[in-house]
Amino acid sequence: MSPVTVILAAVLLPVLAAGLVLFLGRWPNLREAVPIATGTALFAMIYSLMDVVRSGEVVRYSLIEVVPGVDLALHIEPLGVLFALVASFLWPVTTLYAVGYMRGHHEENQTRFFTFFAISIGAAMGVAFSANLFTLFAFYEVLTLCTFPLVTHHQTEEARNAGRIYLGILLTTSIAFQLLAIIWAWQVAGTVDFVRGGFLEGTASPLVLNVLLVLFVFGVGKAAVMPFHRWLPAAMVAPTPVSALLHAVAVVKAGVFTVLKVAVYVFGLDLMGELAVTPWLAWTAAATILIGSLVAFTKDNLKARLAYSTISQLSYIVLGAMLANAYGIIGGGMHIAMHAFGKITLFFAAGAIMVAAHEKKISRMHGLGRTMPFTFGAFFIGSLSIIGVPPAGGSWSKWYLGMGTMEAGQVGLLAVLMVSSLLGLVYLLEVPIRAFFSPPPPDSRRPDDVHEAPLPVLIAIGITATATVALFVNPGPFHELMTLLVTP
Amino acid sequence: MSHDESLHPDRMDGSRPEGPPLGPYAWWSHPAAERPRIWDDPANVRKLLIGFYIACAVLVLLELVVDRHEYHPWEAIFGFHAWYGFAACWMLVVIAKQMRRVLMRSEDYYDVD
Amino acid sequence: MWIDLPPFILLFVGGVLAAVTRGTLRKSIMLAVPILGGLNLIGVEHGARFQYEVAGQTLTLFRPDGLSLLFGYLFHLAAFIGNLFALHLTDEEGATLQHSSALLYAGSALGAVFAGDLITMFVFWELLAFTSVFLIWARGTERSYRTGFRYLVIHVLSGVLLLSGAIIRAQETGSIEFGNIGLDGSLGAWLILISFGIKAAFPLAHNWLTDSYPESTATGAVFLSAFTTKVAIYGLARGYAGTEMLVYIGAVMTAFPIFYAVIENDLRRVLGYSMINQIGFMVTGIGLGTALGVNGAVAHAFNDVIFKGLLFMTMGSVLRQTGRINGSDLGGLYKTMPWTAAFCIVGAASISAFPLFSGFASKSMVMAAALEEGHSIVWLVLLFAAAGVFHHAGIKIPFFAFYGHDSGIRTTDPPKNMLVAMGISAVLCIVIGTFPEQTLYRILPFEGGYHPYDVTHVLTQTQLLFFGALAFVGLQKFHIYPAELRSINIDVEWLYRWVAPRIVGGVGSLVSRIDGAVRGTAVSAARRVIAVGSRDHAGEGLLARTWPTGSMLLWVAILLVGYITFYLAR
Amino acid sequence: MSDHLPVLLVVVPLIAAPIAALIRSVRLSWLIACGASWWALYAAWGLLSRVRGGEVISYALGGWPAPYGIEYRVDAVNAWVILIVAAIASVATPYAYQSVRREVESDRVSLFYSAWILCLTGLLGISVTGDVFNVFVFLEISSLSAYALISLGQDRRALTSAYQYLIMGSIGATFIVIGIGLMYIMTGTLNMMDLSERLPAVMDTRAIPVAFAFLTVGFSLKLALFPLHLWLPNAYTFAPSAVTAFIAATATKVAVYMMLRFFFTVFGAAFAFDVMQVDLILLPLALVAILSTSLVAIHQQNVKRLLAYSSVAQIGYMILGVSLASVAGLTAGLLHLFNHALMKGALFMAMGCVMYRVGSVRIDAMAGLGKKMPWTMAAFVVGGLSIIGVPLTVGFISKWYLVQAALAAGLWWVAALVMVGSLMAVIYIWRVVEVAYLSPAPDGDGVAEAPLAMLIPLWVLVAANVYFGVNAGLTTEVATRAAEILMGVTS
Repeated sequence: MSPVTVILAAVLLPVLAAGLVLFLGRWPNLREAVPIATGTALFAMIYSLMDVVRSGEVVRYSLIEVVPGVDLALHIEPLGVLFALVASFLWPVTTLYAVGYMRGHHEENQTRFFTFFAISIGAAMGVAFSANLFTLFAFYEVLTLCTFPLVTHHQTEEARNAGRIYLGILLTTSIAFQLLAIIWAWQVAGTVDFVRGGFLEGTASPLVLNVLLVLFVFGVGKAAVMPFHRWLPAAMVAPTPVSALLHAVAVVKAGVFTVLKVAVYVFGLDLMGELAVTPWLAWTAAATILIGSLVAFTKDNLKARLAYSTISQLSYIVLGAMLANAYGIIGGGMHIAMHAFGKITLFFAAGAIMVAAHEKKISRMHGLGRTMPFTFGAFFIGSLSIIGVPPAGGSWSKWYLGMGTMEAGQVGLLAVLMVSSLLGLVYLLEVPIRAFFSPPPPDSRRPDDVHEAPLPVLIAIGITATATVALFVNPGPFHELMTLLVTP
Repeated sequence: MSHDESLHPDRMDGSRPEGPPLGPYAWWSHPAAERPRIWDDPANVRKLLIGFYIACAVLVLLELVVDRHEYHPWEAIFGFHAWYGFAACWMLVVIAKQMRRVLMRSEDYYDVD
Repeated sequence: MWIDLPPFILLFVGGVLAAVTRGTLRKSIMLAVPILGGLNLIGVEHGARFQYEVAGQTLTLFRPDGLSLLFGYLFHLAAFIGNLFALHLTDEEGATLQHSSALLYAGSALGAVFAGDLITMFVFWELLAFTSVFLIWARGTERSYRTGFRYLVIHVLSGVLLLSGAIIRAQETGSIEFGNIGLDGSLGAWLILISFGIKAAFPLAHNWLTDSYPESTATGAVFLSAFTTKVAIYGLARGYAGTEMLVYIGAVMTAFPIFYAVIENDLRRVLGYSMINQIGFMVTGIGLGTALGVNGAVAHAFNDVIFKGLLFMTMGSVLRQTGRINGSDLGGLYKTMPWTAAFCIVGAASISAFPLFSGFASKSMVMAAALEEGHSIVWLVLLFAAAGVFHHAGIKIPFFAFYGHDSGIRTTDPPKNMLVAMGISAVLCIVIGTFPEQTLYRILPFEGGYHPYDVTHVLTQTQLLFFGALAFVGLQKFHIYPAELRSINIDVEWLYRWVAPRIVGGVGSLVSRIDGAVRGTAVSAARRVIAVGSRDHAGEGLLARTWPTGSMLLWVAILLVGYITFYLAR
Repeated sequence: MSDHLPVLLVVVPLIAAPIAALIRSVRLSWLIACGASWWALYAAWGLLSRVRGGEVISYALGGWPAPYGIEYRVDAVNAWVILIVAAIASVATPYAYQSVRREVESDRVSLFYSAWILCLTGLLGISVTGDVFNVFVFLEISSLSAYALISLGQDRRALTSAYQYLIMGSIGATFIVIGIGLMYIMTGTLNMMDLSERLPAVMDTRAIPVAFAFLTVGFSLKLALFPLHLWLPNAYTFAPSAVTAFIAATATKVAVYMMLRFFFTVFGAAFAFDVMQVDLILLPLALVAILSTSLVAIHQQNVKRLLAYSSVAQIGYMILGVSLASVAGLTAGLLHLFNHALMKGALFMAMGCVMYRVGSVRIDAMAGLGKKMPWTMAAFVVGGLSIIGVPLTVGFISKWYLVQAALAAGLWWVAALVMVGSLMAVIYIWRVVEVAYLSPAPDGDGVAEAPLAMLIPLWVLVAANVYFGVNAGLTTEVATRAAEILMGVTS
């Protein structure tokens, strides 16, 4: 299969799968087999792109010229392949999980759910492979919109408010800042095509370029840099597989991916390093890292805690981009994958607890570990990755991010990374350890029939938890891709 | 672990010293129900102590007999290690006892929020 | 050596197997794994190998040499004794968790001492914390939960400092090799030293040890005492031998904990303080940096694992058999736990460095090295500490637990496996103490003979200890000796267990109040803006209402006049 | 025949109108209306393909040459506007059939179509003619028929709204005719090209600036520039749904065209912007229009009224582009002329479907429609996204050019305000979407999907929204060409 076919298929297959899901709505087993099969095939196809990336061959495919000089186009480059690999691997796994979760939880409108789920993946693929800012922005917005029905799945008043915040922040930032920045970039540079090393250098005054960088960073609301993070905890009203999708796979990763892509392909690391605003943005990300962790401490609702943890972790990647050096980019890019596997494990576990024991609050999970050892064990492993300690993949991205901070001469930022690890340690590990070693709350009248979640849920958790550890032993293609990205 | 049910404190007498509950393998004794052990007899303790005092004296006096290397000038002082050891331990305890005034807290000091 | 593999692999495999097997099979695994691993190390070829390319880094997983091999043997031995001691555990006591984490913990320690680079070191450094903490949590009490978390936070802090240091060194030197580092003024070297220092329980960073070991399970404390601090000693010996600062740090470490030990009630915590004191001797030896000093340090580390393990085993037995561990609650146990009492005395004699017991053979090396290097004051401090440790670990522990006032508690000696484990340790203490040159000295990393048994040495040491004991007798007789009281003593941990929570609480509530006020202001400001906007734009507002035609016309006229005026007035 | 296209464009509908009125059959008069609008589309396309390359068609009506007779003059600018009008008409007319049957009393339907065709004729005539007085004549034709169409609305208030529109529209027309008169007095000609040649000689007189002022106010009234938009919301709200869709998508566009034609062709950009500095008035008013009326739209409860206010805001975008007085700005304005017609047409048609089934277009009446009328509401969502300016829709293309033009002029704050306007659009569109999809539907009201005859035209427009959003090559090319002609730049 030619590389162009693969990237076209990457975008179209999920959408076709969505159509098929809609069509097969009446036969749940068949309906859910579609995304799993498609996702697996997709992953295999995208993996085959590794060779293209290794060869350094330039593959660009223009679908259509939208306005003169701006086309809807896809291309293949390492960062995009990394993101696509992560998303296409986790899509079938999440679907498998969702099968167990949605049925176990007796959710309604499952067909609609799986349909939009598949479309979201298609949009994420579009983001991953987009060849210019316009295409990226288009898929970015499509992703925002087609996750909206997922966030508001329950159609309650709460869901409606959450949907408002979700859409409000994501659209506001993307239109008011990101789009403005994109058009501005086009205005000064006459192009929006991604070029390794960037295309903005020397096109405008430093002031304008500084402003542009700020607009880009805050315009990518999906990266949840404070103060534009509120959508993320709000979106927690969604069913847990959606939270997993939003926080680990598609949405947030599309955000930080965009930030990295802008750093490498729009500004270029050299220019980034020269701009006065870059360190300030790095510190903004650092502040987000710390504040996010601190807020996570105060949350008793497990999903809310995970949401703030995500906010904090995303800024690792933004920070990596703002370090403006190769290590930072490698670390940031690898963290896309590492955080994805770790955090999705955590969300899977949180959902499993909801399905099996109907508990959302951490303080009410004490003692549950004995009945759900597998789930909480996986939670423990996922936590290790987020904290960034062995034997979990998060260690590698932390290593490279740390190298990046030192390359940038910012010991303070290194300290922030380390402090954040310690904070993560406490607020994440509290959950499984309390579950294993503390007695159940005195007033809890847990039914005796609480046991582990349905099998598909457990399989999914097992896959991601194993992957988290495997990525420590061998971070595999992710490190290779990022190295290819920064090696000229 | 076998333990004699008849000696269980709840059946022997109601009094027990303060403290946390005993572990599963322990019980309380009724002194009258046991045969006396070696250190229950104060005479034995006294014998031990006397032997100990003699040993101490012998150890110091040995210095007169034995040719001892001196690695440090202070070691030239007669019985240096003996009195240093004695003074060190005495001082240690006296100072530590005074430290209690500042450092001692109730057992649940950290548990109270 | 039959199979050339990094030693941690076998123990990790054992740890996993221990988690999935039960009964006799598991017991066999628990005993066989350390034995096989230890035997496999015999005759191992020196030199770095098992280099593993990952994420652009070359990791060296196995680097046996004189220094690391000594620790390698030691850790296998400790794992064997510890496993034997814990072999009786039942599932209700969390056998699976404890067995599994014990083997993984031992494996991590082996991984760390055989690590050839800083990243591998970091990996096992963190694993040490994450595998061992379960031995604390397995106690299952609220207190052990909290203690375990403090333990974990401090050790992960140590880990991230090591990582930061490694990152900085990698940036500065371009290499992640772990060799002699030394304090060269670079931030990286300092961070790594602090990291090691935390794990080695340097003063001010020592409290995790006395906080957590007493809260671990009866059998878990044996493992805890064996590995973590010894890996740190290994790290210091490898990276910072001859760093003069360590001489003084070590001296302080020997001296200050004994004051605490005297007034401490929890006997396992007393052991914790005495452990810091013993580590002090090792740190001093490493700081001296001479062959004798470093040999003495690692030899003492070797012995400490055995005799401190023995003491923790005896106290663990007491805890298991009586459910109590406070000096104020115990006494007179020699009557029903004679074997345990005897083993305890052997351990006490060893830690006190009585001639013919193991401590004597190693502690005197460090003290001799201090004198050789002309550190008179340090030598006096060490001498003081040597007397002091006898006072609390050598006398206080056995006296208050097994003799002294009869508490009335009756029990029995612990199960056979525990007795055998203690017996093996006791025998080792005596054998090494009696024949050091035939046993321990052979595996020391550096050349240079040392002969502990000369008349002067034996005599002076015996004098020191006997007169220390005399002081104890005198203090008891005159009722000066402080009674064991049901109490705790505040230490450095007061800062993070009492002061910090209150500061955080205060700052937190202040921040949340400010946050609330800012948010409130922002929301009400936004409301006001919306209200102002809505006044004219909503419902029948100025700009939203349906205007009468006449008013519209008026507007048109005004606009027209405006335009014309504007145009003509240009 | 193609030589006579300019006149046939107008004459065919002009003849069709009375026929439609005379045939008292609903179906036949509708068919005639369809035929007329499709003919117009055919002719418009023919004209556009001829002038795309830069050619200018000059057609002397009745054979009288230019300065004496009436000249129909077609270049890229008006061919573009003609295409917009014709295209919308040819979609809206088929749509009207069902909608009108429901909303207009049956004995008036053939009159309705007659007025419909007349209105179309007027709009086409304004666009095609090169004679300023002829502009006024066609303006009156279109306006009067529009008043009639609006007054046919079901609601009682339709009549008062139409009346108000009539007063205001007439004033606007009057002002325009005053302006034209003044120019005629000063130059003695009514032909646009002649005027543009003769006006410079008399620029310094007081009469010309006064004429310019009258024209400015007149056009502003007709195109509903803030604050002269007050007639518009009610007219759009209470008119029959099909009328709203048609007029909203065309009438104001043609008014914008008139303004462009007078400012740029007749007076010349130099006079209008450098001498008269009309941009100093237009730019602030455009910005206020965008922000203020969007805010009003946010507060509306009636969705048609909401969309009406949104239209005023969107006109602000067009005028903003014009006021930049650059090729880029004009391109943006002209693009939005077309794009806004597509999106607002689609949105009003969707509301027509709702009106047809539910009988109300208040927001609370939308509850649960996402499920009951999935195609209609999906169309509304796409149209709404287009208004917001989401990529892959035409709204995005407009915004892209407009912001770029503002940035090129160094007006970054204007660019930012344009974005703010988009965000306000998010709010008012999403209020509707939220209710339609997230509120539970009232039980058992038997609301079903709109008839296919309405859905197909609606979805044609929706498809156009997406098609021209993804492939904007044609639209940008023509808009740029038109802008260049207006600015007098030759490429």
